[in-house]
Amino acid sequence: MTLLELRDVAVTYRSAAGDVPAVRGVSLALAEGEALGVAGESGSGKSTLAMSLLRLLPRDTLVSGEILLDGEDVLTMSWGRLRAVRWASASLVFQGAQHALNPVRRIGDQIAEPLRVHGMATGAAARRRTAELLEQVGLPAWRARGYPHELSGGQRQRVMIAMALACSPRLIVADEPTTALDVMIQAQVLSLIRSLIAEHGIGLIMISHDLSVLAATCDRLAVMYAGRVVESGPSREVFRDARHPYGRALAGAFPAVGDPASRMAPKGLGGDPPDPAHLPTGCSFHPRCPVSLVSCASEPVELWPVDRTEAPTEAGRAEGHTAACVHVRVDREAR
Amino acid sequence: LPMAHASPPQKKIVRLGATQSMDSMNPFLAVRLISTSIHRWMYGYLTVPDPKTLKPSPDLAESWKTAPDKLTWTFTIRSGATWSDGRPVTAGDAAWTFNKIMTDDAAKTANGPAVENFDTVTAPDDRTLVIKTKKPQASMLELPVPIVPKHVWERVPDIGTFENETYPAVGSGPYIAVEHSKNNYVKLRANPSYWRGAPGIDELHVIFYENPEAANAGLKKGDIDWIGRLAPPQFEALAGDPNLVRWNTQGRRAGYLQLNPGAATASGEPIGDGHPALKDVRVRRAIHHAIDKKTLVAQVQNGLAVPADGSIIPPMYREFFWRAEGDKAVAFDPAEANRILDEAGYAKGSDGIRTMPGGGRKLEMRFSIHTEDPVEDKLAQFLTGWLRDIGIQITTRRLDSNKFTEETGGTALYDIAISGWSVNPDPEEILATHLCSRRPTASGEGGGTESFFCDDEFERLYQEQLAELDRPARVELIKRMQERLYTEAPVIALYYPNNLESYRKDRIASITPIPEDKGILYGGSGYWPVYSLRAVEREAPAEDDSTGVVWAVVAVAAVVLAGAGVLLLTRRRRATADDRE
Amino acid sequence: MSTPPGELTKATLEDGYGEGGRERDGRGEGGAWRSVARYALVKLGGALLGIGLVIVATFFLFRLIPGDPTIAYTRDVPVTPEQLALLRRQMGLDRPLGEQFLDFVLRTLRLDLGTSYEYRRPVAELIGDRVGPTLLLVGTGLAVAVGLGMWQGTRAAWRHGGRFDRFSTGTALTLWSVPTFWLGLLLLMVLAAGMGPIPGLFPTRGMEDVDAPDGPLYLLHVAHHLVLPCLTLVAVVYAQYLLVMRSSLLDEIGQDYVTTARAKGLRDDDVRRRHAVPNALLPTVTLVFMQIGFVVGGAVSVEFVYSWPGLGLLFVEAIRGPDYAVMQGTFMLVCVAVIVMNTLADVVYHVLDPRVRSA
Amino acid sequence: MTLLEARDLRVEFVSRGRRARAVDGVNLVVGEGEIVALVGESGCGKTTLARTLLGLERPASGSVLYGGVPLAYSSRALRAHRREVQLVLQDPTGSLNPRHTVYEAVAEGPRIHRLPAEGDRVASALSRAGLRPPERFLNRYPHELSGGQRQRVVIAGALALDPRVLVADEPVASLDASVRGEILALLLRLRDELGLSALVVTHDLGLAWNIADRVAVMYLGRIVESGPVERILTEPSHPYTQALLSVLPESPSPVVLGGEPPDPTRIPRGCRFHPRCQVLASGAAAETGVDGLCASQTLPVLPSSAAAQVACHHAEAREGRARSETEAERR
Amino acid sequence: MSPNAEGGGAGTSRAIARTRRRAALARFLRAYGGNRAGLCGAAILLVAVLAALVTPLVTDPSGMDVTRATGARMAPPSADFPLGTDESGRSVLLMLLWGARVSLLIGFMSALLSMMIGTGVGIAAGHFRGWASAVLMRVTDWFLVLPALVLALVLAAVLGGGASTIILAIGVTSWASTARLIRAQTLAVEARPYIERSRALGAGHWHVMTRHVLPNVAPLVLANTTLTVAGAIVTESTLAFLGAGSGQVSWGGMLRGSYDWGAATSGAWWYVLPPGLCIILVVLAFTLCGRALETVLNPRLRGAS
Ligand SMILES: Nc1ncnc2c1ncn2[C@@H]1O[C@H](COP(=O)(O)OP(=O)(O)OP(=O)(O)O)[C@@H](O)[C@H]1O
Ligand SMILES: Nc1ncnc2c1ncn2[C@@H]1O[C@H](COP(=O)(O)OP(=O)(O)OP(=O)(O)O)[C@@H](O)[C@H]1O
Ligand SMILES: [Mg+2]
Ligand SMILES: [Mg+2]
Repeated sequence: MTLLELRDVAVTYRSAAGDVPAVRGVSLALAEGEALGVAGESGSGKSTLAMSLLRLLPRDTLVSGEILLDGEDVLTMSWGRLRAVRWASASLVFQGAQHALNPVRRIGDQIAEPLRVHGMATGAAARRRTAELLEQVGLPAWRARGYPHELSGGQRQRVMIAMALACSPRLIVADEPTTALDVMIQAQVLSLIRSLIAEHGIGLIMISHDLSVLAATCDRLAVMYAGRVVESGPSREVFRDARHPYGRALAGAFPAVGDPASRMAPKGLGGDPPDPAHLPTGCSFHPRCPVSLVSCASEPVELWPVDRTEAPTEAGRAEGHTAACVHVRVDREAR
Repeated sequence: LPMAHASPPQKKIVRLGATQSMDSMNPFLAVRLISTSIHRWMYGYLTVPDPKTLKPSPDLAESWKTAPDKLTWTFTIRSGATWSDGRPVTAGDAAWTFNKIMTDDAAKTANGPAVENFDTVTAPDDRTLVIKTKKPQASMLELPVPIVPKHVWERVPDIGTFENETYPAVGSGPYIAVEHSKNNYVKLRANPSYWRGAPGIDELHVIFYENPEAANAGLKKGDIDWIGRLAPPQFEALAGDPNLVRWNTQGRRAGYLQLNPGAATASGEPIGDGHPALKDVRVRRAIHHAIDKKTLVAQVQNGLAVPADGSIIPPMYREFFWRAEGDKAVAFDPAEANRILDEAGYAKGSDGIRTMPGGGRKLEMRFSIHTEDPVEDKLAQFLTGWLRDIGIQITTRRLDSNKFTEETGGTALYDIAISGWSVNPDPEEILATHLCSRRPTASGEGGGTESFFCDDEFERLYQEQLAELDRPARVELIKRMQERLYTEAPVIALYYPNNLESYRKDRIASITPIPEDKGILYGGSGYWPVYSLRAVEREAPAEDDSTGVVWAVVAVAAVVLAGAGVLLLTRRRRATADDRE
Repeated sequence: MSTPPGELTKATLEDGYGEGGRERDGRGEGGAWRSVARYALVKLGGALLGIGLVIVATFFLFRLIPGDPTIAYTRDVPVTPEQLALLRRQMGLDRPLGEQFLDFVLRTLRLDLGTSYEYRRPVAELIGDRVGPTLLLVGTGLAVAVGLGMWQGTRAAWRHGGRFDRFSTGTALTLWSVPTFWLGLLLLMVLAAGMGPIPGLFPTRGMEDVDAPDGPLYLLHVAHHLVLPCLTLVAVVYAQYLLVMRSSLLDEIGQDYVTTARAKGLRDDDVRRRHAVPNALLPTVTLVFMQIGFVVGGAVSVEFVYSWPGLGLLFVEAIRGPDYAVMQGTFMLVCVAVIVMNTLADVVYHVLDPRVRSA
Repeated sequence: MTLLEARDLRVEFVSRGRRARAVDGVNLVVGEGEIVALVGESGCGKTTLARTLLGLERPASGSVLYGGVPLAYSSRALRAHRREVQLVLQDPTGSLNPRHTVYEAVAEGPRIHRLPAEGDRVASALSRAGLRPPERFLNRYPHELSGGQRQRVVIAGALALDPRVLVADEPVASLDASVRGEILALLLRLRDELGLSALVVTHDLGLAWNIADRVAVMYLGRIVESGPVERILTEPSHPYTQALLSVLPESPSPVVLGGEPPDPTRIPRGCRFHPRCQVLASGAAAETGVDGLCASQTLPVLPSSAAAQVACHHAEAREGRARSETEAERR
Repeated sequence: MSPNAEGGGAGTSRAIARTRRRAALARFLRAYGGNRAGLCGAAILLVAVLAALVTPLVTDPSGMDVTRATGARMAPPSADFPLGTDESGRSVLLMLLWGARVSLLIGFMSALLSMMIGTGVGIAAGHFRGWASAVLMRVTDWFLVLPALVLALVLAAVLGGGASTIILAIGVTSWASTARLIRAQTLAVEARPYIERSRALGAGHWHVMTRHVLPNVAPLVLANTTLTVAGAIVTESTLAFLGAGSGQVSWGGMLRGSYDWGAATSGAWWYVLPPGLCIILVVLAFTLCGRALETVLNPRLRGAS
């Protein structure tokens, strides 16, 4: 059953320098208990997308399309309903846990706060639940009395996860939950997330710029470039056999240690990331694309199924592997 | 409001505004005019100036006589005078008071000099006071010493730290101090057992204002009934109010400039750094010619003064006043001033500034005034303009009063300085400030010279008048001294400021000045004006205190209402906040 | 440890490592309180140093005045050179400067601030008389200004750029630009003296009148007198608090934890009250206290205009005198009071903010 | 030939009243034309070591040698040293003064050292760093450049002084994955074209695999294992290296070490890794009989040798046993 | 334009610096132009400064000379005296114009002094470590909390009257907050990796302070100085009112004059209101400019609003 469905979501920031189209028509779907990874370089609109899910963007931002959470459109909900949905149905884990926790309030209070707000537990019950949550993420219950600054980065990130779990939401959105963390701590947090997802059957959207991390955690991957999804599909497939040149470059940036092919041969992608306010025409990746065609500068692209057998279903919601590159279409048509 | 308006006789209250506050309630320590005035009203003195003639008249001393050696004075203390606690006033009280000042250094603070010359003070019996002096003392009948009750004050362990703040204070004057809120007010009540009979009002409140503008506003509004000692602008600002009487009479004061005539110490060593040109009497006279005293009066004193056509004794003292007449009078005449200076060889340079004869130092002089005195500031502006016209460049130096006193009286670091003096009925002291002997010692101390003047002729006249017992002859001598000062010009009298006061006629029915003819109300010597005060009878109860309270209640209510409104507003907002973010 | 000074930018490290990024070991509150105590001691040391500095500065500042204190002291009173010499000896002016300084310090520590030239009374006593009214004025003024400023600042920041923001910030800035004494005089002229159709609603002077009522009515009486001085003071100083609170809250609004709070489904008001404001408040407190000096400055003008019998008035009188002993005493007292207040505020802030409490 | 060498280097800080031994006995050499990777988890002292090599930090003991000559800490000697050894920092955005143009950023070094022909130097440094043609970039501001370009400008700034050694502290950690390869390729090319040696500090083992000749694994201020990349990253001997490798995303059986990053103010007795050692915990160490040693006997500082070496009781014991076994077999 | 890199060092760098400066200025002006309050403030200031500069050219200083005053005393506004006259019959308008010179001069000079002390101390305290910085900060904190007005009054009283005394008194008492701010900014700048890079390139203290720290704090200094001028003008008027004036005709001095000569009680509003309004207007203008500069130049604030 579909837990979350995005239909042609577009987000445009209003700024003094002009409009910034940060997300430009993203369609995605997430089934219950599924883990979706969203990858992409800095500025490609990943966080914007995550924030739009709960309508947390600045007031004057333009959001269009549909964001269906359990079939209900988040964008048209009343504020009251939205507040009820927030955290109870979907919760967020931010990138910088040191800033996402209120520094002057006790950890326990912060974890219990959504419980109180949503009327799920108060008083002793809330305290019990807090202790339980802390233990779930591997922290001793007495930490509830502490303050965020008394914790290390990894511990704080775990507090954030505990907080996200508080109302037993069906969807958790984790925006770069491990980026600021050390290798070893990163491994700890990732394994925690993995086990929690598996145990509770929660839907997960995980955002990262590290494709290898996503590949190891998520069932499916979506690669974003300049506000669009340019490739999506089962994670193994996208990671090992990306069809979009950008996806390929991203995957190639993480060498497998021990693989002689990558020894003394770092792979990378030339050129500059695009400025969202001044995007190239046609396929917005074409100026950096090693295999671009002349037509790429003008012809629009859309997500085409990579699997030749599969019919070109509605873009993005295909179960299979799709990529927004003319070569994919050309290959298909060549068959 | 629970303000019981008892109908029986309304208290007669007069409220006096003062732009000074009490420095001390202890008469041994207090020096401010306000304090000495209030003490005048609280305590009896041996003598008091007569309200008509200003000559000494009996107060606590009924009568007195001097021994032929002029060293022994015997006063007879009034019988029937009592302290406000009922005990009789005795010669012992007076003797104790004087002896205290003579023997206790702390008690000398206010009136030490008055008893400096005393040898012994004794009270052979309750009515007889005998004072023996070391040298003859003419001012014996003007001792500014309040007599305090021995039975109260002998219990005071340390006069220097005693505040005298127990009320009602025990005194023998027309009023009894019953309350003092520091820096706010002093409340005085009529003394029913005063030997002359109780004053005509019930209470006299003295209310302190720091801000003269506020005091004026208070008078207009009726917060106070009377202000003594107004500055000319304040006096002017009160014009046009039908409820006010503006009291404008001749004053005791003369305002003058002192010109450094080549300062020297008492022993004749030159000191200071006065401009050499000022040693030349011609330059001093030229400066005198350059000053337009009429304009000065109009501009600086708002016309509320008399231009000085004489010297340092104001015309209020008709007997001693000397007026320059005929060709002796120095008129405002810049051309004449320029002529004198040209003739004397002070040539004008290209910049219009003169130099000393034969070149050299320019006539650039300092004008020393007090900081924070708008009148002197303005005066300096005028002087600068006029003297520039005769080729003398003036820069103004503002000095705090310590430095001013030091530099113009001790170390002589001045060229021209502002000065002024209130003159007592007997002008001897004011003339003495121009004697050679008043010049400081080599270390710049002592003295009390007003000009560093040292003139044989003046000196001779002074000695003569000391010995002259014939009054008209003495008056003549004193006039000649003034003439000498006028022509030699170590000081140039500018104007004689008027005494400016105002009171509400809807509150004060009558008040007798001192002297009775066109005299002073507040600040004159003696207690006559406040003793003679009569308040307007009012039928309506004094509403003032309760109106204040009413307004306060209104203010508080308004604040509470506003608070409630704000609270309500936030409530309302909260209700609608559901659809906002 | 043994890095040569200046050879590295420790600031980098301080910033990188100071921000509580590392694991903390003291888990009990005991450690935290010990740290508070240590901090308080350090601050106390700082305050003592500051007070010491005030004393030293006062001594030299007032010794710098050319002129002889004895002459100042005996102004208006004719004295003989012998008396002056005696006085000089009494005042200790004939001794070496170091000895005089030591004596000054000792006397100051005994709260012996000398004798007023003008009042002939111990300065400490004079000050004692004046402290109450000033505390009343400054205290009330500060409370109102802080309350009003913070409330408006919060509103303004929460909807920054909005009408309320523009209006209140504009008003506050304009009032801040008004010279205190001028505003005081205008208010006095209009609201106390009465002008045209406006009656004089408030007293023209002081803290109380003769025959002030007793009991609770006395409070009303004083409050009535307090309205205008307080209004003047508040009008001029509250802008500071508004601006500080506003910018402090603006800083917080952009923080992730505020977004988190919103994501949790909190109402807008709760996000502000429970999350943003408490964080913004803490740094504001320090700034609020730092501004006390400013308020005291304002109080000097206000007291002068309204003849409010407080320290400021005493100070202005002393300057006009000049009564150096009083000037010196008042100056020292005000400085010391401000330093003490600031230190207290620092320590309180330290106790309140868990971030710094255990750092 | 060795260019830059750390000899028994120790660096200490006082932090919160305690002595933190950030670098606690390190021997390390960077040879001519060699790229050495220094890896380890956060807080193990990598950056401190790098800074000390540039003379930005003064060692508590031991010395930094350049060309065999110990570094003196006079400002003249330091400045001379910093012409030869250059630093590239992790955050290219922060490393550039936002108010300086590219030209000024690159010309800063030559200006400080008063080198002639500044303009030419800048241009050639930029083109060597891959910003071609240089004129296009000269008067741009950092904010007008992409992250990769910024890092190239930083590298160009170092190159403008013609250094012999580049010390790069996490040079690609803050760059987008797609750009990362380009910068690494640049480092490799500089080595090939200019013979530039490099010490690359990183926590990313993939990076070491990508470009380094040798790798040194650091733990709590010490190098615990070092040697050629192929050897160390494929057959790690130290349990810590093994754990680091095992948590790479693709690895089949991650060994997630418990606990938090180690604290240099509290260095454990014995082997400094033993409280977190998975080998000790699993009982494998007990099998080799070194479990007692692990907790008590301090390991010697590894010498600066190019060959593979490890500081671990268990590894030594196993190796020893293996050796004795082979010896026994041979016998 | 694309300067030729091969064309030799000095010329190129100068050319680059020029274009860079021009571009930065244009960017700054554009950003500042977007700030309405700031523009308003700048306009008022422009008028005030122009008036102050032009006054001696178009009016005669003898109008300030009481002996040459032509008007009646405290005359209400008329054709000859658009803002009436003062107690000596001088034109209030003329006094306002001449007073602007003194008020602005004292404001600027004392702000300049304050800024120089503050910047120097701030940068030094931020750049150097150890006891020197600690001592500097203690002294700064001390000056920061002390009631500046009280201290300035004492200084003015002790040092005696005169414009330079007032400038000194205000300057010496108002630098502390600048120093605090500059120190914080210096610390922030010094924490930036480019300082580390600069050191690694061999830079010494002087280079770091002048090439990196100073240009980075300069905008803040500018904004802060603007605010300090505002404070200084108010302080000057307060000092003048409380009796520590410079003795020249300034706005504060005029207010004192109107008070001394009872203008308010005698209803001479034309003498009481204009100087006060001028002070408010100019102080507000400086404040608005300062705040606008701060928003435009300080990225942290830019992000917030
Ligand atoms: N409030 C805003 N106003 C204007 N533009 C914005 C705003 N927030 C983000 N942007 C722009 O929108 C684009 C997408 O930003 P977003 O934060 O979603 O990227 P991201 O993929 O999460 O990047 P990163 O990996 O760096 O977190 C960027 O170009 C950014 O500059
Ligand atoms: N200036 C300093 N003062 C106090 N402690 C310091 C200082 N610099 C570094 N340290 C400590 O030294 C240890 C090593 O720090 P270093 O920065 O070298 O680690 P790192 O390996 O570079 O870590 P990362 O991967 O997080 O950059 C840390 O524990 C740190 O707390
Ligand atoms: Mg993001
Ligand atoms: Mg590091």
